Amino acid sequence: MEPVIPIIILALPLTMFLVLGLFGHKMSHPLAGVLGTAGMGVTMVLAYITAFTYFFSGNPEFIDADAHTRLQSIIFNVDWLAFTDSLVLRLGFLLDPISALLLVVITTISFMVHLYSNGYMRDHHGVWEKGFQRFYAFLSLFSFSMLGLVVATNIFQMYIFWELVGASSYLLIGFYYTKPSAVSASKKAFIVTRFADLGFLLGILVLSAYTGTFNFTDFTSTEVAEGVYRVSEGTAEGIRAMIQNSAAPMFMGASVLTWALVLIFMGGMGKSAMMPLHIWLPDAMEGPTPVSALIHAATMVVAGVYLVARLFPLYLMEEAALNIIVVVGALTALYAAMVACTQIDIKRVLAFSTISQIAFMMVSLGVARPEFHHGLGYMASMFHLFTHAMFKALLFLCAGALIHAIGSNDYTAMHGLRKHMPITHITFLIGCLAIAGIIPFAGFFSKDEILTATMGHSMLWYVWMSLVAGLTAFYMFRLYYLIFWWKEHKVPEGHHAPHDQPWTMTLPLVILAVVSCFAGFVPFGNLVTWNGEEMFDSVSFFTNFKALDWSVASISLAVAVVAILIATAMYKKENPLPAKMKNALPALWRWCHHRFYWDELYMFITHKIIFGCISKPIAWFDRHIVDGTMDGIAYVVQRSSYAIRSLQSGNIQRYVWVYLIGALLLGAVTAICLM
Amino acid sequence: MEITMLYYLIPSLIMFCCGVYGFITRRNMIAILISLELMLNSVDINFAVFNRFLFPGELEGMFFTLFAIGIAAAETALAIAIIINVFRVSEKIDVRDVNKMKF
Amino acid sequence: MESVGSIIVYVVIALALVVCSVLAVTTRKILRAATYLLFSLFATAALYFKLDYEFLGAVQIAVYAGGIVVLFVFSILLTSHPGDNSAKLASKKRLYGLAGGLAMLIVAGYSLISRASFLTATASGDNPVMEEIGMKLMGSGHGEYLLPFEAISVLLLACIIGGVVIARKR
Amino acid sequence: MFSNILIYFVIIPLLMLAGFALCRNDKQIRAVAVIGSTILIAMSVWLLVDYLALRQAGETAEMLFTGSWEWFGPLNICLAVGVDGVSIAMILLSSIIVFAGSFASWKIDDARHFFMWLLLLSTGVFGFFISIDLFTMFMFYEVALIPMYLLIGVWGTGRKEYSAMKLTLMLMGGSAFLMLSLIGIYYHSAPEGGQLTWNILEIAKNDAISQGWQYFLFPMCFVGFGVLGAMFPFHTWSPDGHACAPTAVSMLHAGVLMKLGGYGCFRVAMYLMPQAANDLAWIFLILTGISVVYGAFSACVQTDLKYINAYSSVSHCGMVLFAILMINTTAMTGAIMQMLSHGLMTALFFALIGMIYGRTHTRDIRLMGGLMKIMPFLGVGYVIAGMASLGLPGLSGFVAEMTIFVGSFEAGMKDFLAGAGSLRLVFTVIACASIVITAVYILRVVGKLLFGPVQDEHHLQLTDATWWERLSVITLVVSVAAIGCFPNFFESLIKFTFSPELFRAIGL
Repeated sequence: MEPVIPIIILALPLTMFLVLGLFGHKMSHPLAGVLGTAGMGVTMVLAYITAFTYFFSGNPEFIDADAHTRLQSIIFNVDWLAFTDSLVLRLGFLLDPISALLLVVITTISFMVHLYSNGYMRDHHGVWEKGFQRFYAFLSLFSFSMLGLVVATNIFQMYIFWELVGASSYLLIGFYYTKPSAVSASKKAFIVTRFADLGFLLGILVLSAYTGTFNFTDFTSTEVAEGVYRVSEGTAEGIRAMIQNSAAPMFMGASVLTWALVLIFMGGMGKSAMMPLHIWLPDAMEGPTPVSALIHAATMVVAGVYLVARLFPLYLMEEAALNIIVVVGALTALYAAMVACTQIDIKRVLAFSTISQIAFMMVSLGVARPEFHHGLGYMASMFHLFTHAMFKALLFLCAGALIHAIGSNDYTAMHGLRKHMPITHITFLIGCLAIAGIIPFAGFFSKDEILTATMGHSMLWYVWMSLVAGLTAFYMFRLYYLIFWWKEHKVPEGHHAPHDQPWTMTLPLVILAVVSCFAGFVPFGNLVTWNGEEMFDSVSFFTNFKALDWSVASISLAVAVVAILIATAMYKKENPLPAKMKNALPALWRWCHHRFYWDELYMFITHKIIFGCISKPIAWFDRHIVDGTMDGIAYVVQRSSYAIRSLQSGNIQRYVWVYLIGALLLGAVTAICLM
Repeated sequence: MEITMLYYLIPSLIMFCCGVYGFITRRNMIAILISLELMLNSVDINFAVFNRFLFPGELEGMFFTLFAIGIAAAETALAIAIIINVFRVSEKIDVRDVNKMKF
Repeated sequence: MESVGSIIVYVVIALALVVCSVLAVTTRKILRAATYLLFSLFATAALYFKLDYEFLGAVQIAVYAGGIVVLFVFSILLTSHPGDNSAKLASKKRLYGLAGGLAMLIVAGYSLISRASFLTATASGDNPVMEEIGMKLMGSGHGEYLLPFEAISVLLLACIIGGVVIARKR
Repeated sequence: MFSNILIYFVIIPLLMLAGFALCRNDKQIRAVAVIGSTILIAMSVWLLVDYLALRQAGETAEMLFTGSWEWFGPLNICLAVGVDGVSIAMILLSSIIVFAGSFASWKIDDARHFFMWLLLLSTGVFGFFISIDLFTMFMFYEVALIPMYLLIGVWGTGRKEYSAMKLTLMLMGGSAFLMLSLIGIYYHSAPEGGQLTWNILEIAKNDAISQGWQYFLFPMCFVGFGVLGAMFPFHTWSPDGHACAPTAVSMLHAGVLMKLGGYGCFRVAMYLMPQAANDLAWIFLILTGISVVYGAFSACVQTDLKYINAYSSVSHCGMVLFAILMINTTAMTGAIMQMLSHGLMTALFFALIGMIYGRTHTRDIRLMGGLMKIMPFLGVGYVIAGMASLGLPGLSGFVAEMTIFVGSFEAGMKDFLAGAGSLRLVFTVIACASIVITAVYILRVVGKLLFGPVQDEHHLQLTDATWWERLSVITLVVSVAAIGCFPNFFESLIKFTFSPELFRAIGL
C-alpha cells in the first residue's frame, strides 16, 4: 500500500492542531469549527479507505489468502532516534486487524465529537464558549496522538504517543481552566497515568534490554515478505528462549519476562483506569462532555486494552501475567459496577460504567487462549472495544445533550425528561439496551462472546462476570429511569422548557444510535483475531447470530432482563424502594457512594505521605542541614576572621613590639646556636 | 688604644635602641617620627662604618647612606605632611586618635 | 695606634651621640626632642667626618640637620602650643619600653662583643674625591648609581607632589 | 590564528563589550546586543554546517578546527582550540541563550554595564567550550564565574548580596579543587619524562595519567565541576542564586553555566581519567542519583517560582552527571542531549518567570492564579516549558531523558548480568521515578499559577508579553521543539564523539 494515505491520516490532524493552535484565535468561531470538523471528516474517510483496503482488498500484503490469515503490514517506518544500533526508535505505520479497527473507531467517534461540539460548545443563545478554537486544536492534537498510538510499529513509538494522549487528555480535562475542580482533575489524571507510565517505561526498558529491540513485529511475528509479518507464537518462543538463556532470568521470584509484561500492563492499567489506578477517570468528567465521550469512553481509555492486545502473543507466554490481568479486570469490573449504582452525577455513572466495561475487555483478553475457539477472548475483547466505543460515546453524547439542556450534571435536576427531549430519550434508551446486552443491540453480541470465552477459561470468573453484567443492566436502567421517568419534570418559573438540540448535536446521536443497533452483526471473527486467522469460512449478515452459544446467551439475556425489571420496579415511578434498600445495607451503600474511599486513600498517600513525610522533610533538610552546613562553614570562617582581626590592629607601636620580640627571639636563638 | 669598628658600632646600637624605645613609648606622632629618624641614622652610621673598616677601597656603603638620607628626607616630608593634615582634621596628633581609617 | 686627640674627639662625638639620642626620646617637651635630634644628627655628621667621609658628613648636615629638622620644627610649631608637655608616660608602659630597648641592646650588644675579634679591623683608606663620587653617581656600570639616582629623583618629585596634595587646603 | 573560526567566538563578545563601552544610549546598546548575538548564532550554525560537512567528507579526527598558539612557554600553556560534536552542541546552545537573554533583558536598568558583564560571562562560556587546553579552559571558566557575582549582586532582587556571595564562594571552592586536579593532571601528563602538556587531546592520546594518580585526581576534578553542575550536596548555591538573579542571568546561568559543570565532568574528568571514573563511579552515582530524586522532591513543596525551577534544575542536572557516570555511549549521548534540553527549557522557564515577576512583582505561587486568562502568551509558554520539563514527546526533555534511561538501563543490566552489583540498575529505576515527581511539581505550579480563578484582582490590569519578550520566548520554544522533533540529527552530531578508542582503557 502506498504510504500517502496513512501519512495524511497522521499529518492532517497534526496540521489542524498547529493551524488552529497558532492561528485559531484570529479565526472566527464557525470557521474554526468547520475547519476542525472538515479536517477530521477527511481523516475519517481516509481511515475508512485504509481499513477497507486492509480488510477487503485481498491484497497479499494484507492477507494470506491460502491460509485465510490476515497479516501485519508496515506501511512506512522512519528512523527517529537511534539509541544504539539495534535499539532504534522509529515512527511508522503498522497496519493489522486491530490497528485498522482502531483507526475506524477513533476517526468515527472523533468526527462525531467534532461535529457534536459545534453545537455543544455554544449556549442556548448561540454564544460561543470561550476558547472554542483552542478546544478544536486540542481535539485535533488528541486525534493525532491516538492515531499515532494505534499504528505504532514499535513499543517506544507507542510510548511516545501514549504520553501525547496523556497530555492532550490533560489539556482537555482542564479545558475550563478557571474552574478549580477541573484543574485538579486534570492534574490528577495526568499524574496518576504518569505513575502508571513509569511502570510502562520500566517494562519497555526491561523488555528491550533483554531482546534488543522495540519492534512489535519482532516480539510477536515472523516476517513473510518485505515489511509484511505474520503473528505467530514461534517468534515469541524465540524471545522466550533468549530471555531464559540469559544469565539472570529470575528477579525476585518471577521471570524477567513476567516482570516486563506486568510492568507494561501497569501502564495499561493507568490509561484504562483499572483498579487501583482508576481514580482519575471519574474526576476526568470535569472536562467538556464531548471530550468525555471521545477520550474517556471510546478511545484513550481503551489504549490499555489495545496495548495488551498488541503484545498478546508475548502475554500468552506468561500465564502469570495473564492471570494478573484477569484478576485485576474482574475486581475492577465488579467494583466499578457497584459504585455506579450509587452515583448521582450522570457523567460519573457513565464513567464507572466505562471502567467496568473496559475491565470486561481486560478479563476477556486475560482468559483468551489459542486453544479455546481460536482465542475467542481476544476477538471478543476487540469486538467489545468496538461496540462499547459506539454505544458509550452515544451515551455520553446524550448525557452531554441533557447537561446542555439542563445545565447540571445531577440527575435529581432532570427526572421525567422523556417528553421534552424525545430524540435524546430514544437514543439514550438504545444505548442503555446495548450496554445492558439485550438482543439484538451491539453490546449483546460482544458481551456474550466475552462471557463465552470466560466460561471456557473458568467457571468462577464466568459467574462473577455474569453478575457484573447484571449489575450493568441494573445501573444503566436506574440512570435511564431517573433521568427520563421517576416524576414529571417541572420547569421553574421564567425558564423555558428543556428541548432537543440543534442538528449538529442530534445527527451524531442518531448515527451512533443506528450503529449501536447494528454493530453487533459485524462478523468480527473473520476480521480481528489474535493471529489473523479467519474464524468462519463464509460470512453473512447473520454470522454472529448463528455462531451464538445459546446456553450462555440465554443465561446472560435472562440476567439482563431480570436486572432491568428490578430497575423498572425501583425507579420507574417515584417510590420509597430505593431509600429502603439504602437503609437496609447502609455500610455497603456508604462505601459504594464514596467509591470505597479510594480518593481519600490517595489523598492521604499523596498529601500526608509524599508531601508531608517526604517532600517537606527533604526541603527542610535541604534548607537547614545541607545549606546550613554551607552557611555554617561560612559562619565559622567569618567568626575566626573576626577573632584574628585584632592582630591586625593598625596600631603601629604594637607592630613594633611584635617585631621587637621576634627580632629578640631570633637574636637569642642565633646567639644560643652559635654559642 | 686602637679605635676599632666596635667602638663605632656600640654608639650606633645605643642610638638604635633609643629609637626603638621612643617609637614604642611615644604617643605624639612627631616624636615617633623623631625616633624613627634616630633608628635610620644609626643604620646609616653602620653602613658608613662597615664600608670604611671592611671595604675601604669601595664606596657602596657610602652611597647607600647617601641614598638612605635622600629617601629619609622624602619620607619625613611626606609623613609630616600627613601629620599636619591629620592635625587639621582632628586637632590632635596623638597616635591613638588616628584610627578612623582602620578596618 | 691612634693619637690622643683622635681618641678625645671620638669620645666627645660618641658621648654626644649617645646622650643626645637618649635625651631625644626621654624629654617630654617635643621641641626639645627635636633639638636633641638635631644634636645627635650633628654628632653623626661629625662621625662621618671622623671616618673621612666628608661629602657624606656635608650631606648629613645639609639634608638632615638643615632640612629635615627644620621641617620637624615647623610641624611642631604648627601642631602644638608652646609649653605643651606630652602626657607623662604610664610607668608600666615606660618600663615595658625600657625593657624592650634594653633587651635589644643586650642581645645585639652581646652578639657584637662576642664577635669582637671580627670587629677589630681598623679604619683605612682615604677620603673619596668628589670627582669620583660624581662619576659614580652618574655612571651606569658596575658599582655605579645612575639608576638609583634617577629613581630617587622621581621619588622626591612624587614626594613633593604628594606633600602638596596632602597638605593643600581644600 | 585569526583564520580559525573558533577564535571569533571569543573575539565577537569582546568586540561587543567594546561596542557597549562606546554606546551612548539604550537603543544603541540593544542594537549592539542584538546584532552581536545574531552574529553568534549565525556563526554557530555555520560552524555546525561546516563541521557536519567535514565529517561527511570522512574526517575522523577527534576534534576539528584545531589550533594551538603558545601563550606561556615555560609551562607549555597554549591557547589550544578544537571542537567536536559535543562542543558544537554547547556552543549552539550558548549562542541561542545569549540571543534570547538579550531580548529578555530589553528594559534592564543600567543596560550598558549589565550587558558588558553579561558579555564578559559569555566570553568565558564560549572560551571554555572551544578550549582544549586545560589551563585556558580553567581561565575561561573563571572568567565565566566572576561576572556572576556582580550581575547578581547589583541587578538582583531579594537577598542578592547574600546569594551572590554564596554562589561565588561555593563555585570558587569548587574551582579550587578543580585547579588542584588540573595541576595534578599537568604534572602527570608525561609519565615517560617527555614534555608536560595541558592539551587534553595529547593527554588522552597518551593515556598518560597513572592509575594511582587517577584515583586521587578524578574525585577532585569531578567534585570541582560537580559543584557547578549542582551535584548533591554542593547544590545549595543554586536555589538562592537563581532566586535573586535577574532574568537574563538566571537564563544564562542555568542554561549555560551549569552546563560547564557537566561538560567539564565529561571532557576532563571522564575523558582523561576513565579508569578511575569506572572504578569510582559508584560514589558519584549515589550522589547524583540522590540529586535527581532529591531535587524533584524538594521542588514539590517550594512556593517561590524560581526556587521550584532551581530545584528542578538540580534534578535535571543531576540526571546529566548521572548519565555521564554510566560510561555508556547511549547514556552519555543522552547526557549531552539533556544538557542541551535542560539548557533551553530552563532558560525558557527563567525567562517566563522573569516576565511574570516583572508584572506581578511576586514569585509566590500562592499569591497568583489564573494568569493564563490575563497573559495567555506567557501562560502558553509556561505550559510548553513545563511539558518539556516533564518529558512530553515532541519537546526536548523526552528525547534526552529517554536516551539516558535506555542507556543507563543497558549499562545497569550489563553490570547486573556481569555480577558487578545492581547499583546502576537500582539507581536507574530511581531516576526513572523522577519523571512522576517532575510531573507532580510541574503540574502543581501550572495549576496554581496559570489556571484556576484569578487570585489578585490587581493582576487583571496586567498586560501580555511585549514583542521582544515574545521573540525571546519563541526562540527558545522553537529550539526546544526542534530538538524534540528531530532528535536523530542531534544524536548523530553528538554520538561521533564517543569513539570507542576514547574509553578503550575500560573497554566501553
